[in-house]
Amino acid sequence: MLRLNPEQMAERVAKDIPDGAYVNLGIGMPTKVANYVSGDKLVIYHSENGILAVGPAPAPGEENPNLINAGKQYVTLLPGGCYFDNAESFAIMRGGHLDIAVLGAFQVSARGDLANWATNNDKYPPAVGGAMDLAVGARKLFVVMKHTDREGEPKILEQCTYPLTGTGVVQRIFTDLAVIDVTPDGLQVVELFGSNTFDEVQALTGARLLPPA
Amino acid sequence: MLRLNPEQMAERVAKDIPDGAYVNLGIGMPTKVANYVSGDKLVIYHSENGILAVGPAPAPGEENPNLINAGKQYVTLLPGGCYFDNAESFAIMRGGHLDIAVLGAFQVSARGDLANWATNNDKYPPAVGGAMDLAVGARKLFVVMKHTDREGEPKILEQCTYPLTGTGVVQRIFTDLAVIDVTPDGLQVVELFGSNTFDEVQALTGARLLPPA
Amino acid sequence: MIDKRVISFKEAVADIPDDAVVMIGGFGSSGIPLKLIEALRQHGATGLTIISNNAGVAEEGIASLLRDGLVRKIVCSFPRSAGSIWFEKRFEEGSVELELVPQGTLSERIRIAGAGIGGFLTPTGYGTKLAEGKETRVIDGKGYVLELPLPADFALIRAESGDPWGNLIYNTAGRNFNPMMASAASITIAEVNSIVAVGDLNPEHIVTPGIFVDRLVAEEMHHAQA
Amino acid sequence: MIDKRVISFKEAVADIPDDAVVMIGGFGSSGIPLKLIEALRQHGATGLTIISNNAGVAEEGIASLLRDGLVRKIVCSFPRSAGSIWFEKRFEEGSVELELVPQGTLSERIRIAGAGIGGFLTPTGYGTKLAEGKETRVIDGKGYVLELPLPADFALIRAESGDPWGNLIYNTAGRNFNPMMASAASITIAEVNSIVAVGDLNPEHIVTPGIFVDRLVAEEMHHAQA
Repeated sequence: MLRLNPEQMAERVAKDIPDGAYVNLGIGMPTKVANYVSGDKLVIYHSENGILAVGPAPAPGEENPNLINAGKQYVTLLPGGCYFDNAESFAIMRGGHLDIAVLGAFQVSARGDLANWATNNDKYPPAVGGAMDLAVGARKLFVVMKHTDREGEPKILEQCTYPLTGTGVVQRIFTDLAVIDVTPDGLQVVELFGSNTFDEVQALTGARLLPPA
Repeated sequence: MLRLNPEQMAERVAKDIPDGAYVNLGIGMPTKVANYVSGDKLVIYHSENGILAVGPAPAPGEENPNLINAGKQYVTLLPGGCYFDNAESFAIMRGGHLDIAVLGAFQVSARGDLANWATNNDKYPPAVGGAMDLAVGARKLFVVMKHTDREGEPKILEQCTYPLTGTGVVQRIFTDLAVIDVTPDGLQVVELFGSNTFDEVQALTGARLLPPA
Repeated sequence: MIDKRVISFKEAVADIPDDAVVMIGGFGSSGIPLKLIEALRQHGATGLTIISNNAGVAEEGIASLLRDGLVRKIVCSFPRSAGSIWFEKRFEEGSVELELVPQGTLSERIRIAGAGIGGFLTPTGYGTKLAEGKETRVIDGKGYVLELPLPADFALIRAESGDPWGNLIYNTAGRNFNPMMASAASITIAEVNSIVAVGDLNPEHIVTPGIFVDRLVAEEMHHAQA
Repeated sequence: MIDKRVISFKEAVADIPDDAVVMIGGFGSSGIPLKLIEALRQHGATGLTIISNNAGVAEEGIASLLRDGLVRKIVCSFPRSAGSIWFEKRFEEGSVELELVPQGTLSERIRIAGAGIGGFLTPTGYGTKLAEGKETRVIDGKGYVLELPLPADFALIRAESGDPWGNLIYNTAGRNFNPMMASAASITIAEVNSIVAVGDLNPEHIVTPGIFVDRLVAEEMHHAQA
C-alpha cells in the first residue's frame, strides 16, 4: 500500500486550500501545510493567540519573543496583518469567520466527531487550548492524521473512544492512505492514494466507508 | 422655601465628585455638573459612545463631526484620553468601572428604583439609550432632579408610577430642596438647602423621609 | 489575491434584497455611512429591518429610508432624537415596528452574533418593561435577563481609512457600533474616506481586522471612476 | 490627580494576601509579566488560585510559583507545554487542583467578568467532557454550554508602554489575555517596558484604557529608584 509521509500529507491538504482563504493551522503536522500552499495563492493564516496574516519564521537574531504562534514558535507578520486580543481572536474562530481549520486528531467518528485533546490516561494532565473552539467555529474543519495509530488500530471509528473535542464537526479527513469526506450518508472516500484500493482502506478503518463514485 | 436653580443644583452635585473619579454625566442637567467641579480636582469623564476623558467644547471651526458626546454635542479629548467601541464602552459602564454616574429622573422610589426613560404615554415613541446600563453598572448612581414635577406632584415616591430604568439602583438624590440618600433604612435626608425644614420637604415628597441626624 | 475594493457605492449595495436585515453603524452624527445609506435608498429595497443606535434626523441617513417607506422594522436604543421627524411619523402611523433595546444590550447582542455566542445574561433592564417576556434568572442575588444574538444579512459601516484586505481604522468616537457590526453580518460593506495600500496601516493600530469586511468603497474612488 | 505609578515590583504586589485569586497574562513566552510574578514569588503569598492560559515552563514565571508550593489551584486552557515540569509534578502528586477551560471560553469568561455580564452560552465544549455538570441548552438545533464569569482579586499583566493614568499599548501578539484580565480584577497591576507622559500615547492607539488599570510599574523606574 502507498502510505504518504507527513510532508506528502501536508502537500495533499495544501491542494484543498483555496486562494484568498482565511485559515488556522493546528500545532504539529497541520502547521506544515503552509509550506506546500502554492505561491500563486494568497492565504491568510490566523493564530489563536491574536494574529492575522502570520508570516514565515524570522531570520536568526530577528526574533521578537512576543511574536509567536499558537505552537510557541517565533513568527513574523505579513504586510496587511494585524494583532488583537485573545477574546477577539476566539470571536473570529467561534464566530465562523475562518474558512478552514486544519487539525490533527487521535480519532474521528463516522458522524464527524473529533477526538484530539485527551486520551483516557487520567494520570497525564490534560490540556485543551483552542481545539474545541476551532472545532465548533471554523466553516470547514479538515483533519490530517495517519489512518491507523502506532499499534495499527484504526483511528476512524463508528464511535470515538477518546474524549471528544466536538461532535459532528469534521468535514474532511486527510490520512496517509486516502481522503474521506464526512457526509450525511456516511464516510465518503473521495480519493485513494496511489494504487490503494477501497477494500484495503476499508480494512484499516473502524467504520463503514462509501466507495468513490 | 429655597429652591436651587439648575445651575446651583449642578454646583451642589459637583461638590460630591471626588478627585480622581471616573464619571459619566447624563444628558441635560447632569452635563452641567462638569462646569462646577473645582479646578483642583482631576475628574475623568466617560461618554457612552466610546470616549474616556472628554474635554470641553471645541473652539468654533474646530469641530470634528465624529467627536461628539452622548448628548450629540461636539466635544474634545483631554490629553490621556482614548477611544473605544460601543461594546467596550458599555463593558466599562455595566462592569462597575465608573465611580459615579449622574442621571436625571422622572421619579425615584423609596428603595432606589429609578424611572427616567419613559412616561406612560404609549403614543409617544420610547427611547432608552444607555440609561439602563448606567443604572445597573455605576458604582454610585446620583440622581439630580427637581423635587416636584411641573404640576407640583412629588417625584420621590413609595413606588414609581412610570416605567422603571432599574430597581434599587439610586444611592443619592440631589433635588432643588435637599440631598437625600437611599439607605437600607429608608430615604435619609442628609442636607436641607438654606432654611428649608424637614417638614416642608417631607410635605413635597411622596415617600416617608428620615430626618437628618 | 484579496482585493475587497468595490468601484461605487451603488455597486456595493446592489445585491441587498427586499426584506433584508441591515445593520447601520453610527451614533448621532458620528461614524455614519451616509453614502452607503443614500445608495441603499436609491437602490430601493423595501421591507428592510434596520439595526442601528438611532433612527436618523431630518432627511438624512436612516431618516431618508423611513421617509421613502423602505423600512418595516427598526431595532434601536434611541430612535427619538431632536429632529427624528420621519421616525416619529412612521411610528405614529404604525407603519414601522420598533424593537427598543438598551444601548449596551444592543452592542453586546451584535458583538455575540459575530463571536458565535448563543446568548448572554445581562443585569441591564432586569425588573423593567424591556425585560417583559424574556427569560430571567437570579445569580448570587442579582437579577439577569437572557439576551440573544442580533445578526444581520448586511452591515453598512463607516471608517476613516482601510486597505484592500479590509483592515480598518476609525476617526475618534466614530468607532461606536461599527467594529461590532463588521463582525456580525453575512456581508459587511465599509465606507471609508481613503483607501491605502496593503501594509500601510500599522498592524498595532488596526481596529477592525480585514477578515470581518467583505467590501470597501471610498469617496475618492467613487468620484474618480464613476 | 491620577498617578498610578508604583515605585517597585515588590511594592506593587505587597498586598496580595494568601488564598488570593490572581490572573496572570501571557501566552507561551509572549506578554508575560515575569517581574511581577517574581515579586509575587518573593512576597510568598500561599494558597493562590492562578488564572492563566499556560502553567509556565522550566523554572520561570508561573512554574516558579508551582515549584515553591504557592499555588492551590490553576484555571488554565493549556497547562502542559514542553517543559512544564513543575505543573506536571504538582498535578501528579495531587497538590494542585486544575480547572481546565477551553481557551476561547477562558478569555470570554474573563471578558464578561470585566463587562458585568452574568454568563454566556457557548457552543464550545458542548457534548464533551468539559461540559459535564454544566447547564446546557439547544437553540435552533445547536447545543450550547452556559459559562459563568471568571473574576479575580488581582490581575498581573504585561504591556509595552503605559502612561501614569494607566493607558496601555502592547507589543505584537503580547496582547493575548492581558487586555481582558485588566478589566476583570479588583486590582490590576501592569508591568511595562516604559512609562511615557500623559498625552504621549495616541488616543486612537491605546488598547487598554487607563480606567482598567490600578498600578503601573516599569523596569527602568525600578532600577532607577530601588
